[in-house]
Amino acid sequence: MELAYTRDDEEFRTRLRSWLAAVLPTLPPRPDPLDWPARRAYDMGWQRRLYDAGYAGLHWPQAAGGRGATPVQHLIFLEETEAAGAPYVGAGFVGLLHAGPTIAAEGGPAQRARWLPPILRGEEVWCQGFSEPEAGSDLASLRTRAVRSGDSYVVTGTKIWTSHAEVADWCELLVRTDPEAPRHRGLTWLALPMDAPGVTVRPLRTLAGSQEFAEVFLDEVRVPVGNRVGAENDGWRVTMVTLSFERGTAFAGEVVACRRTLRQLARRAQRDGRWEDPALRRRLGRLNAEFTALWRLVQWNVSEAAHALRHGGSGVPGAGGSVFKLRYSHARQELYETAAAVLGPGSLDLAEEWTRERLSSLSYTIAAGTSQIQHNIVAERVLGLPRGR
Amino acid sequence: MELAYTRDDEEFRTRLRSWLAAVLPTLPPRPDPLDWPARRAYDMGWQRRLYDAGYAGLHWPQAAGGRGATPVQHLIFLEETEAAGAPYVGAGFVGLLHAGPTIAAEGGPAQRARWLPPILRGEEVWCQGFSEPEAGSDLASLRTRAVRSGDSYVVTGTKIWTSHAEVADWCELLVRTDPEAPRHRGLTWLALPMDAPGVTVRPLRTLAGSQEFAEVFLDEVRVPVGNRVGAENDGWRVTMVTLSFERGTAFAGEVVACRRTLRQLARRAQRDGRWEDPALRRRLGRLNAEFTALWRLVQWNVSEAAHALRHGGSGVPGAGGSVFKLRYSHARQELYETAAAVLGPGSLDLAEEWTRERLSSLSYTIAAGTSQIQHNIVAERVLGLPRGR
Amino acid sequence: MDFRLTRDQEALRRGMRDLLAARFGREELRAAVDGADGAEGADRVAGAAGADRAAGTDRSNAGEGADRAGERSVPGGRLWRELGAAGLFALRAPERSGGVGSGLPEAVLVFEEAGRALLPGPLVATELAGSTGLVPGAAEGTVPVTALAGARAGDCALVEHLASAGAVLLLEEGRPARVLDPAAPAAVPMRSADPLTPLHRVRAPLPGPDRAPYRSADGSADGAVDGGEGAAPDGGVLLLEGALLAAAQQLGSARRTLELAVGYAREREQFGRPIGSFQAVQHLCAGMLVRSETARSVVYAAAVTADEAEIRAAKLLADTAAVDNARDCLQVYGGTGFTWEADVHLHLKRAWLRAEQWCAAAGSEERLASALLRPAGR
Amino acid sequence: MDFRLTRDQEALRRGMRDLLAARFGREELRAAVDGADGAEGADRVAGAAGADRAAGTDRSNAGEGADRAGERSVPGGRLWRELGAAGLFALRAPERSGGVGSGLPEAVLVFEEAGRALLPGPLVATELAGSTGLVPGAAEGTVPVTALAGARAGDCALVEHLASAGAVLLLEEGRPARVLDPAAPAAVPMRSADPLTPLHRVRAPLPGPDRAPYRSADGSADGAVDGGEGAAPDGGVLLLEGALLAAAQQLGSARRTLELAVGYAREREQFGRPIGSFQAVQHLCAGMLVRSETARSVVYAAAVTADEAEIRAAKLLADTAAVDNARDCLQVYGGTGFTWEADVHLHLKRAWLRAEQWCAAAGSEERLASALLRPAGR
Repeated sequence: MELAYTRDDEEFRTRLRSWLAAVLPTLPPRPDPLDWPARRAYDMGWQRRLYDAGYAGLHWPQAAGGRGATPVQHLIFLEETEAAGAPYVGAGFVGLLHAGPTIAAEGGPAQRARWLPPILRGEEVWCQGFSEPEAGSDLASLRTRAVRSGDSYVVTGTKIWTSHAEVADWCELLVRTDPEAPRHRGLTWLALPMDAPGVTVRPLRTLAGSQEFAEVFLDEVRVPVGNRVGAENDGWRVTMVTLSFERGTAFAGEVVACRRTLRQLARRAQRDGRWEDPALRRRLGRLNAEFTALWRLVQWNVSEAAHALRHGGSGVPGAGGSVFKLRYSHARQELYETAAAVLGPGSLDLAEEWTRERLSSLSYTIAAGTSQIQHNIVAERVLGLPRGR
Repeated sequence: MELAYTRDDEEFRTRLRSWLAAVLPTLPPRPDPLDWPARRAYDMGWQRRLYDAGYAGLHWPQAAGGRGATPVQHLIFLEETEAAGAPYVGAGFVGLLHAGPTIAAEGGPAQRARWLPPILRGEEVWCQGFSEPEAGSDLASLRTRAVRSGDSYVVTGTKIWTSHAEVADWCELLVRTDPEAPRHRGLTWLALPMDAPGVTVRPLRTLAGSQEFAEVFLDEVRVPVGNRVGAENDGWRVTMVTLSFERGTAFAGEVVACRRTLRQLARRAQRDGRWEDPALRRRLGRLNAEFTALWRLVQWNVSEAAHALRHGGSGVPGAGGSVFKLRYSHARQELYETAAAVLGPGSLDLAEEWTRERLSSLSYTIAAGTSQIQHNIVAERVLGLPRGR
Repeated sequence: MDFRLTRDQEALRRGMRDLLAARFGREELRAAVDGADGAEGADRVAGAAGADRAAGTDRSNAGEGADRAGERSVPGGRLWRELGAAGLFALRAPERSGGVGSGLPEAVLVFEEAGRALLPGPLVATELAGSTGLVPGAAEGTVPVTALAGARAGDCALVEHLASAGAVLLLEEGRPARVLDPAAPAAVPMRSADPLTPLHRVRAPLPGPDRAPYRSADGSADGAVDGGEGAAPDGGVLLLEGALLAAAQQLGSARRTLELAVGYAREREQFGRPIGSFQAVQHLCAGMLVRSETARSVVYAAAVTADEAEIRAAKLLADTAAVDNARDCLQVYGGTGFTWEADVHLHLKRAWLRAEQWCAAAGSEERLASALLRPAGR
Repeated sequence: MDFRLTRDQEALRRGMRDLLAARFGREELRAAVDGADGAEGADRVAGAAGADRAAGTDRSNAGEGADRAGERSVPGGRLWRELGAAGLFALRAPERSGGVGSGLPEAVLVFEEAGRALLPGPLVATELAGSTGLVPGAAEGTVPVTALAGARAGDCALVEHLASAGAVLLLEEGRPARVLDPAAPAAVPMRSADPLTPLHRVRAPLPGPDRAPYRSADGSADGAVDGGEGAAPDGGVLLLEGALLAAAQQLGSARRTLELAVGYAREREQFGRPIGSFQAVQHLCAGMLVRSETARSVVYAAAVTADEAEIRAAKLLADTAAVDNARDCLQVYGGTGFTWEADVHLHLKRAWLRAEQWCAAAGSEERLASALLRPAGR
């Protein structure tokens, strides 16, 4: 049980903090959230600065062009960038956190050379084409078909919940290549160029009113066979390898942000006279305990991941992440419910960021595996309870 | 939507109230809760007074010796007796509310003549032998065997959660007569004389420290074939007919009692200075809303039952009762959790009735169908969702 | 005692459901949302570099999009006049005053249907004004009426549909109801979370008689009140009646989201079978039914007894049922429910809003706690 | 940063688990319960007409049954001396004073095991007294020490195991810790809900120096304190350390009830399959793991940082985890769990008790709220 950081890690933190202090004031103003091209430019500009300063692909293996940093350094990076108010990974998310690592782990040399450097340098944006209208919790039931035709696959289907589709260069796509095979078999991983004929992107409006996501319609889109990563019909394994390439750092930055948000909420309650309500105060106090614990849980998971990596593993299994995600999703929703209690009638005002975030927080028990599915995962994979039928 | 009572019903209430006012002061002191014979005598004495005053078997059909009262009058009876602090049904519970109605509905003339009058007159006590250690939520999996031997069944097995077994004359017993048949088939309903050789009663201590229940061990106990109600292997149907002989009045008296208890709790909070805590006050206020609603839900269910009876039905289906039971179980537990919050350290003191009732309340989400099972019933039988697998 | 609905009540409810299905079905609902949304959307992109931005929308008018678009359902518009003709706003007015002469139970049934259909507009205040005769034209649905209800000094009160209202009821406990000119309150527009309910906020102290009320309801200004019967009704009484009608709407919403969830759970397949066959989903749905049935029993009872504590209990339970059922419906729908196109969010947002209106939880909980200390009647 | 346990810590934990398994396994636990229960049971039937009633038990002594029966585990008895020899009560005392010289993290691991095993006795106060050297004999386990911790004027404070204690720690924030004679507090026995923890209640104002304290810890009375280092430790500091050790016990209990529930869910069959294959049961168990893992992370962190806010957070989350896990374990066990013979209720009752001891929720929530208003460090 050592929470103090090593001298190396502290030096890493100090260098990073100095660099952030120097670079953040030089950034251009944040773009309007509805201006996709401006957002892409902003996010890629930030990625380029990270690249130039040696922070790009921090947690990627060095063989893939990354820095091979430990999970602890990755955590420090997330903590410090969040605390300093640095830009989020934004449009670089899928490339840096999923498609890139997938290609690094499963791609051939040419594929790695083609796709990885532009991700690290902030030159190409990736999006993710996994979910479908009929395949949400049950990803293995996806229906988008890919039929081999000469040197190409011809792909037809619909993908949903795709972020940054409007400005992406590439889409990591999971398609069904063998409709006869059992559900998890017969899937294949393809890199789809978003400018291919037959690709249509339609913004998808959420209940929060935002258009963070899109639907991607694929109408006989030709994808070269050379864009396939892994073997044909082996896409499920290829994808899952990377989905569990998770080192306890998921949502780490968000927890740091939530703790700051909670302090702001307390001050808001004080300003509005709501601090006089002991029930509300105690609710805020309990949230303080909750997010204190969540931060420690992140550190615990990172420590476990670091240990596993040192011993040849790939990081925490996804199931450990499920425990964290279940608790964090609930805590985040409770944070914004408490904010609504502080605001009272003001909680109906979309001009309040609290209100918009309350709406967004509703997705946390649904997206990336509903809380129901996460409970199943924990029960069966961590606790070893017999499989449900 | 008529909540006012008819003139007939009001007259019934007035007569009952006068009678209660006259008879209650003449009752002997309540017996010690651990003295079973005294409790039996007390409860049977009360039943005899009800019988003499014309209130015995209020809701039983007249053909069975009952009064054939409407569900509304039954509700008035429960409300008034509870409000007046009259004794509970106690040792008469199984006879009056389950075994008796079963015999009335499914028994032959001789059986009815033998068993029903002593129940109504407070002369014989019945207990229930359904649950088994291995058959809780899944009653149909019960294992107690009955083998036909001449004019008798020879019964061997263990029953659990039997109330008043120590002082019962009879036990309504569900046994397996055909081990080859599917789970719900092959069961038979028998009336077991509790003084038969081979019957052993062992008190079962609950976590509340009380010994309200017992285990009943049956070692080759001979039960005459004439004690069988319904056909051999038809016991599941016989039992279920009566289990759903429920007219929305289950727990009605308890809801009246909880409302009184809640007022006592508020006064206790005031006495102890806990009323100054607004969080606690609001919790009490919400419980007031909750039990107000539960009383109205009872009235709603009784109205539905009365309507169904007038149109030839037998009362509310068990599923409507599940909705009530789910809500009530939770509300009762919340009532005693709130009491613990009022008492603070005093909540650890068993000298406080609140503490003992808090422990007892823990059974409400388990006994007579866990809340998990009740949710299933509501989902599948009321909402018509597809059966789980 | 027969708590069930009478035949007439069943018929009334059925009539209102049919009317709303015909005149404000899902298509009209979504048209109203899109209309409101167009205006609001234009506001949202103001300042953005998006190619399709609509310029020049005055932010202070943004909330009124719901009134400008979705023509049929605009308060005071065609649908409102039809609803007025059907008696929605004068159910409880005496027949001699052109009303229906029904009671609170009938009003509750009708408002439950309105909540179920997500009917927009200041329905509760207009019914109060129409049934009491406080505002001419309210009963007919031609003059929408909104309310400033139960705000205390220092409070920040919500007023809905202020821009389309012809009058504002000012309801304070222990004082006669008053009718204000919509221009009277110093109101600041909000960007309403509910796309169909434009909102303003008013900070108490509220406008007094010196601030040119539209008309004071005690008869001291122009116009006779309530068929000339003199004294204006007590603000506290109307406040409670309003809370009950709002509770009825919450109940309708809660029952509707239950229907939606059950329907979706039956149809939607994952892992090769309907999600409604999974215990986790079954239990969510069962919990929703428990909430709505419990809320229903106390809402209906409060309509019969008109007892203050019971009305407050009804509002508390109906608020919880509406909000929590919408939340659970969203969870059953999963990603589909998170889209703008699904109706779930409309129920959730309206439920959140109504929970803040017409007696919010904390105050009612305090009252219901105090009631426990009073000697119990039988 | 490497949050995981070191090899030494793992070994320490394993050693304590093995020791407790050998010396206080399930048989000893139930023997202790039955012993306590015999005395308490005799009290319970006093006044009853039962044939087998035991007469003449003084009610005021009833709570001490746990001490009289179940000989091995009596505070100060054989097991206690063995635990003392193993260092349980002097883990944090300097080696020169005969202690182990470990830190809070090691104490937390050991107390987690104690909570897991439901080890009875005033463990926390005895450890505080042993590790600070405030009470001779505490470190060796021969003099059990209980505590009057954090009670404010007007409060009604619980004191556990008063009859078997050789000293009482009086811990108040902002004042030096004091050691009282067990006879000093005007204590009233309670019928403890936890069969293994006899309780008294003491109403503040607490006994002052004029009421013949056993010994004042500031050295003003007889006996040297803390190896002669002079000033007694601050009561507030010991209070927090006590809260952390209690949190560790809660954590051990929460993890144990999870194990019990999972084990039962795997074995118990209903409807032809293990109940653990039903989603409803799976989700209960998964929720229990989420609680105990989250509590664990903050309890261990608080042991490292010894930060007040973090200790209070740890106690809050561990209390909730212990109580809610015991409740859910009971629900998984169903009727079986409702019996006296199952251990579930022992965990639940102990968890309820510990939640009231060593910083209860309301006060900590208030402190943690106030902490939000202070400028955040990095």
